[in-house]
Amino acid sequence: MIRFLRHFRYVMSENPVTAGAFFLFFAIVLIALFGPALAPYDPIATSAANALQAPSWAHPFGTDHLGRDMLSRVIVATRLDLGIALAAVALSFFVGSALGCAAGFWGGWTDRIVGRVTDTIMAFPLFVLAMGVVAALGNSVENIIYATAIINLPFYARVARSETSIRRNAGFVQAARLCGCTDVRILATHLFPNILPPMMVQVSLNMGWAILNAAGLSFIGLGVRPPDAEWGIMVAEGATYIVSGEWWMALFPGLALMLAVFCFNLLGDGLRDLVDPQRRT
Amino acid sequence: AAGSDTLVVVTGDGINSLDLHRAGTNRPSYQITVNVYDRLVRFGVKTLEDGSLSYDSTKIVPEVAESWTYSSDRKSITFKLSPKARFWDGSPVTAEDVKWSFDRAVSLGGFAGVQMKAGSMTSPEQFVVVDAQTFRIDLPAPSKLTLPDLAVPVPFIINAKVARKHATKEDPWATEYLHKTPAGSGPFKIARWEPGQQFVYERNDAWALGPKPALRRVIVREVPSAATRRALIERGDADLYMDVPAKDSKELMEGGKVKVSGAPIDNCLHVLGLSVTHKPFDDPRVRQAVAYALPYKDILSAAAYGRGKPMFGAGAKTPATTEWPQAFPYDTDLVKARALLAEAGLAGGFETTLSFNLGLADWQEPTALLIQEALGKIGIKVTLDKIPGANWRTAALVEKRLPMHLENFGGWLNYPDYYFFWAYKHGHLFNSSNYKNEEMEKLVDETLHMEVSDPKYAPNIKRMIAIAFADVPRIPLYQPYLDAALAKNVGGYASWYHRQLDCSTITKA
Amino acid sequence: MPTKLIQIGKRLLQSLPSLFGVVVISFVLTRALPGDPAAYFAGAMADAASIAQVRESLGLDRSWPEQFVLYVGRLLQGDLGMSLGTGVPVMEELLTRLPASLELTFCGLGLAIAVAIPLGVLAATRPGSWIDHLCRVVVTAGVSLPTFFTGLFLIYIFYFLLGWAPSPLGRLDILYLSPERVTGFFLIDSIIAGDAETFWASLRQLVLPAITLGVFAMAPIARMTRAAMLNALSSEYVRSARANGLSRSTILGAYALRNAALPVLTTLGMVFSFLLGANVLVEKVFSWPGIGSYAIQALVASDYAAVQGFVLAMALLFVFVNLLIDVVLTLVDPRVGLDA
Amino acid sequence: MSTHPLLSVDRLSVEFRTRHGVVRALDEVSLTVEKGEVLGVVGESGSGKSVTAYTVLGLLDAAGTAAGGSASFDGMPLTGASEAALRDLRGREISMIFQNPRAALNPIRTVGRQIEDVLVRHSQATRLTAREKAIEMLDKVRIVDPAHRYHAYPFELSGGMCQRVMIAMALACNPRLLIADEPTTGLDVTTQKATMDLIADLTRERNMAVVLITHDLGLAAAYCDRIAVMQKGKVVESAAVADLFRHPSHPYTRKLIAASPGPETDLSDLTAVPDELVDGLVGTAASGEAMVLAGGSEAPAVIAHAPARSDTVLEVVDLVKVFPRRDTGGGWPWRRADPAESEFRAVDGISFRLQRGESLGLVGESGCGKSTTSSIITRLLDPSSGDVILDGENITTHPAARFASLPQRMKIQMVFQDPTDSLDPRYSAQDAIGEPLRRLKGMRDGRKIAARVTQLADMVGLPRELLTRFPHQLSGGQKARVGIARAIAVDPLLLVLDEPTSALDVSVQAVVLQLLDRLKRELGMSYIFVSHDLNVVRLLCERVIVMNRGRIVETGTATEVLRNPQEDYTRTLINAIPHFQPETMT
Ligand SMILES: Nc1ncnc2c1ncn2[C@@H]1O[C@H](COP(=O)(O)OP(=O)(O)OP(=O)(O)O)[C@@H](O)[C@H]1O
Ligand SMILES: Nc1ncnc2c1ncn2[C@@H]1O[C@H](COP(=O)(O)OP(=O)(O)OP(=O)(O)O)[C@@H](O)[C@H]1O
Ligand SMILES: [Mg+2]
Ligand SMILES: [Mg+2]
Repeated sequence: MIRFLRHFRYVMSENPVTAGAFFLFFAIVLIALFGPALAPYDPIATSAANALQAPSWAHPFGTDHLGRDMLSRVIVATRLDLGIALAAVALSFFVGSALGCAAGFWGGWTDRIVGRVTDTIMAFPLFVLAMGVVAALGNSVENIIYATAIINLPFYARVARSETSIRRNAGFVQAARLCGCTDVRILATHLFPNILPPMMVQVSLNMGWAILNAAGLSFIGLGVRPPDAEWGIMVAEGATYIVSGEWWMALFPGLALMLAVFCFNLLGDGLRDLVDPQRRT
Repeated sequence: AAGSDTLVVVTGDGINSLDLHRAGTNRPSYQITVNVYDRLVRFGVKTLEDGSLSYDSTKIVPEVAESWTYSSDRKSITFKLSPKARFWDGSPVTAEDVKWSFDRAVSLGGFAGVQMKAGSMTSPEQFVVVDAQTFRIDLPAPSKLTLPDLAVPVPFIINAKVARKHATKEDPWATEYLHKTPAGSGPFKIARWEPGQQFVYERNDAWALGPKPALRRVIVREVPSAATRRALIERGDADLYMDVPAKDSKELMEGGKVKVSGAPIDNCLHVLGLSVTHKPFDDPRVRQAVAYALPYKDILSAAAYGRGKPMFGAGAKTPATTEWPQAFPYDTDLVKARALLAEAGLAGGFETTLSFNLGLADWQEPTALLIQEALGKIGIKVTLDKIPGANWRTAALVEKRLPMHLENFGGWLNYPDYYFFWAYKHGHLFNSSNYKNEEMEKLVDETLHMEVSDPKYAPNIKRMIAIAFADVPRIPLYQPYLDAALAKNVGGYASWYHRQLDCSTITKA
Repeated sequence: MPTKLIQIGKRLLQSLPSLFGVVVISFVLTRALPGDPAAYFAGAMADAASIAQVRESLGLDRSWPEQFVLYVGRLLQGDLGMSLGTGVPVMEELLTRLPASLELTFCGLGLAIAVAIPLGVLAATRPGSWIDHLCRVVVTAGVSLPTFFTGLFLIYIFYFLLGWAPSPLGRLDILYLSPERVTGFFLIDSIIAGDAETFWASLRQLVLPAITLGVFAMAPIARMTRAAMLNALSSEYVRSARANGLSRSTILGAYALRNAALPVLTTLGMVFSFLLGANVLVEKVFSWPGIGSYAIQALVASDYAAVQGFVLAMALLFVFVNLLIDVVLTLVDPRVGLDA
Repeated sequence: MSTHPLLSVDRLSVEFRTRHGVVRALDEVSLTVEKGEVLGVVGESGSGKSVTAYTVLGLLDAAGTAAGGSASFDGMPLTGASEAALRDLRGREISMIFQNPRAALNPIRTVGRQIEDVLVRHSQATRLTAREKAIEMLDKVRIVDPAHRYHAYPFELSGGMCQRVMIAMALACNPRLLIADEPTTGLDVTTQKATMDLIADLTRERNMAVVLITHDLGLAAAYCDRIAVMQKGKVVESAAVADLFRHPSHPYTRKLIAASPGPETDLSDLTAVPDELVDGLVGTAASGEAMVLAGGSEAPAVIAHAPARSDTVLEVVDLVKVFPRRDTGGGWPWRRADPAESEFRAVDGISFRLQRGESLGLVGESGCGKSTTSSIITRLLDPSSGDVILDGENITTHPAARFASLPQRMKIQMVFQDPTDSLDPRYSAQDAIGEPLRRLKGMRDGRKIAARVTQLADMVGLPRELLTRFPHQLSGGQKARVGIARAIAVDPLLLVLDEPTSALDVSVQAVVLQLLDRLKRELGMSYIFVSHDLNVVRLLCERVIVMNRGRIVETGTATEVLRNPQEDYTRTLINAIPHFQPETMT
């Protein structure tokens, strides 16, 4: 553990941008955990008298068209957005990498079938596929997660497949066979941990992408249900108010969204360095 | 933007056909019929108190028909066609054309058939060519609705000679041809149509059934984003923008860069529907409780931005006039609401789902949110459900399976009984609450075709309204406005019950 | 060369299963959409009978397998069906809209390439320096912005506040007539027509949406360029080129960049299809009459034929672009064969 | 004639900035190279040979800086010279060739163009005449059909040909000094010799000075005039070849010489002090003192399995492995290609027997099917036909995919060629050694496993404190030991060793060989030892099989085959191994 912390400090000190991203990440996680306690107002309490107030001391991010406090909504939305991104990425990560590993390891028909399935998904215009899935299944948080997971799946499958097939004849795999490991065990205990570093980069990129995707769905009107606060919806709602001068409604959730995605995207390299044993000493 | 005889219009939804009778033609496409074709008669135009123009539901004026006469039993109407009415190819509009067009309207089915039926016109036998210039409609029973129903966009007159040329065995009504190529006599022609982008009207200089339109070209451009539409009109890149969201129209009005012209839409209400077949809304007390709990004022200010006529807070429990729509005797009163709920045995509240149409989210979403919050105060826990436009019609109107929902029906024909016919009669499309009341059924059937002058008319209408007050399957929120934003130099805009643009009266300085 | 053609043919054959998969999935997906197109298109006042009538006329009263066989049959004859939403055959619609989307995507991609590749090279030649970090932050910020948000803000600032940009009304301002259609690309068509004014007008319309897309596409390209360049620069052949005293420009260009081009090209393929997807939102914001905005409308209206046609067109495009990239790869890299 | 030497390196120190602070890679290195002289630089891995070469050419990483001293070429200072000046020098005056020739060539530029680039850069030719000159150079390095090969890409050439192209490139501008950094490692033994001969011929012809960097003493002895020995960033000794071998003055040199096996060497002649043992044994042996490792110094431990010479452990009958050839035919399913053309017989009818306790060497040049054979024997690969009978049971009846979970798995284990590659980077040494115990022996008790792992570590001489380390934290020799400990953990009957030492330094190789020998005697295992180096094989094996193109060409006792090869193929194989015989040196 101490070694890990030291390693962590090293990775951070080596790259200031990564350090910043990690700092931001922890801040986001904290906000997600304690959001409701931090929010100064009830995020869904409307107040017609307070509608569309510009940012002020009382409402630093202003209020929306129903008089809800934007700061509170932006804070509270963190949990939902992070949740969607994490769940979607976790789902596609596990399913995708399991498929990809199997395809890369056994090759042959497994590979061909997995390859065709991922090709088929990839050949879809991904965002439209997500729209279709949500439209077909109904717009609930779970369905947004499924849709996002489905369109992310091929990326994991591909990375996992290529990383596995590079290693499937590696000495340590042969050695594991000699040690009496079955194929499945080799996949689970030897190959999978070793393909984690390149997958980690994918994970962090996809986290950001998942949030953007959910936001895009909201923009089309297929997002999370109101009155739940979600950055994408808030931007989409706020978007219609930009022209009339109520810029804060779109700007602040947009900034929060951007900051989170930005942070996830930057996290990738750092994460890889953290989990890569070659870099550890 | 452009020269003084060219008008640039921006709109959110594009047209998908130039033929209203065709199955699948969307609502924005009705404006093609309005501008490109003529009808036998049309509604007149009146000036409202604020100076803006509106159609006049009480005045029916000649268009292709120069004059008309009722038979003594009032079961047939005979129209004398104007010799000035000429199709674009120069041929005169004959009774033959009118009959072919009306036959088509009742034969193709779908929306056109339904609308014709409202005027008691259901089969081709009813349409009789007396001579080239004389046309007669026979009715099964006298109806006050027939003549107004001839003024709506549906019974438009097609150049039958041209259309027949393009009819085939499979397609006897030339739907394929007319879908893309109008053949009419109206004040405008379609110069080009790029689906999903724009279409352009061009003036028919030979039109002689009214004052010659001031505009030579009207370019209607599709702009999906409301914010962009607003920006365009504010920046002066567009001349006219119809169906402005309430907030924008309020602000545009205050901004002063453009004119906003609007009027409450006749016979139209934004309502909260409570399905009487879903527990606990089968209990009228629960419905009344909801009606007492709604935050009417907040909805009016935060969802309608003041662009709505209040429909709450009437003093008496029974209507004093036959005016429709009129204020209901409910107001925000949580004490009464709780009492009523307790009376219904639901003091602890209950859970339900409030559905709304994604396509109308601009007013429905804030309204839904306000309702959700307000009902929470009397213990009703509401989950919101956005339903995509394509699904809305099925869920709300066809299957009528939404326990609580936002709805906005407006009757084209401005009679209260016409509204009740569609929205309160059991099994009818807009009766999304599945409301059923024997007395109401009888009253509507009796009154629907009755002349307004009939002595029984007023009492019947009042009774209907009184039932609606008491039973509240539909809780009116407000009567919406139809607002249009106009560049300062644009005049002559009139708002219409069909909510489409009529270009013929518009002028540009 | 004929062997190459055969290989290309084989590649195309290989993509048939996934195309078929796309056809099946898009069919099932559209049927799974909740809306009832018959009810939707029967119109405002339709009753049950007229809905049934519409359903029959649309062929929706048949069973799914039956509908599917009919659909595939028509597909094989090149008939994509009729869009209910716009009332125009899907094929015709796609043919007019695809060039609009492609023109936009190419411009966005071109812009992204023009910025991202030099940035990536710059970062790779100075790894760990502040320039490197700055590049990383800038391109990542770009990809972190939701496209619709970027688009709206650009419109707000450059059109609404400053008035520098033309009105965001699609491909051409109302004042201009679209040039005579040759390729469907306004920029090219206007040049062919020799109409400089229209060319400038359509270029002006393109600027904001292309920037919106380009900003979004920069990150993966710059990232890959940097990684590939770093890889190439630390490779043995660059070291031996240096040991042989080759000049810096030769090493950077002919040795490192050419080799780095391979992974970058592959990434470009991905980015391209990705952008076609992102187009959906940008087109909506800029009223761009492309296939993306078409898809949104069709999906919301449960317009089966249009959704299916759109998806199929995109899938074909995807296959084609990847094939093209593979072919280019074989031209750049002699080691790559076309066999997948 | 100038007074100064062609290249002189004077007390050069180089430092690298790393995450652990500054590392001194070169510590006051001094070298000189005279005109026309061939200087060999030898030393173990990491001793600073390459860094010296890079510093001279100014090719150091950004992380490295010359911390002191100087280098000059023909009187012209190299350290501190401007990049532009160095660029002019490189390739024209001094050029360099590298270890991995294929990687050192731009993969997507034709080799001809790459030679041209150098010629044009140094104004030896214009683009018009360059082509002719490039072809001429290709011809000079004895590439057949140079005009045609001019258009070839590196991947279309064999490793040896790539190295020739590299040489052509390096010599294109007639430099006065050639630095060759392990130019033949990674090449086949036979190709290695041809390449070295070519370099020797060409440089002699042009009277070029050469710095030959290698870790192979034999190679240095065969081709150099003078040798500098490096250790840990220092030049410890520098002398003419004959002097060095006859009277090595530095203990490290002695150690190196002792560790290099020759045709006459005996296993006990190989003496070595592995560094980690010096540390591990708390300096019991002075670092300079050679120490004989091997339990042999004491009485041999009780032999577990008494070798009953008569019974057969393994019988291989007519083993064939056919691989589909990838690059033939259009691949059209209906165009059945000629099987001879579409198939590749990697192993083509191999049969042999192995007695209990015996060890068998499998020798042959790269690609002759050694690894394929051993993979089939260890049941990692299914043969196309033929049987492997282990301990009386035909184990080919079980498909390879399922063999892992059978009890027979324990009887046959393997040590791999590349110790780095064969250890899971995410498993500590302990986990790696413990894995077969867990999986094959079914041991669950963590303490028991730990006890056995410690025992095994002791057995292979792996310091216990290294057990918690991960592969990248271990040296090559230590990794090899982990691999061996893992292989013997389940007491196999037969151990297959696939070139277990080819990735190791000579000194480490000696230690490992001795360790293997001791284990064999202690545990009574049988070995199949795969190698391309007959000298090494001879040390450990009684019997040898020489393979060529998937077939056995010669078999016999090891000494017999080495002394008196019957086949030409065997003879070339033996001749190609560079070795020195101090006795025969003049
Ligand atoms: N870029 C670098 N950063 C840090 N240390 C380095 C770097 N390059 C070399 N070194 C260190 O310099 C020392 C000498 O390395 P060098 O490559 O010269 O060894 P070598 O004698 O050529 O070994 P080999 O036989 O394995 O090629 C090593 O200990 C190595 O760790
Ligand atoms: N999976 C495979 N598919 C096709 N050909 C293969 C495969 N594995 C090995 N070969 C071929 O079989 C031949 C023998 O390979 P093998 O690895 O046994 O050689 P080797 O004698 O061990 O060589 P080295 O000394 O280089 O390790 C080689 O030509 C190789 O290219
Ligand atoms: Mg080296
Ligand atoms: Mg081998």
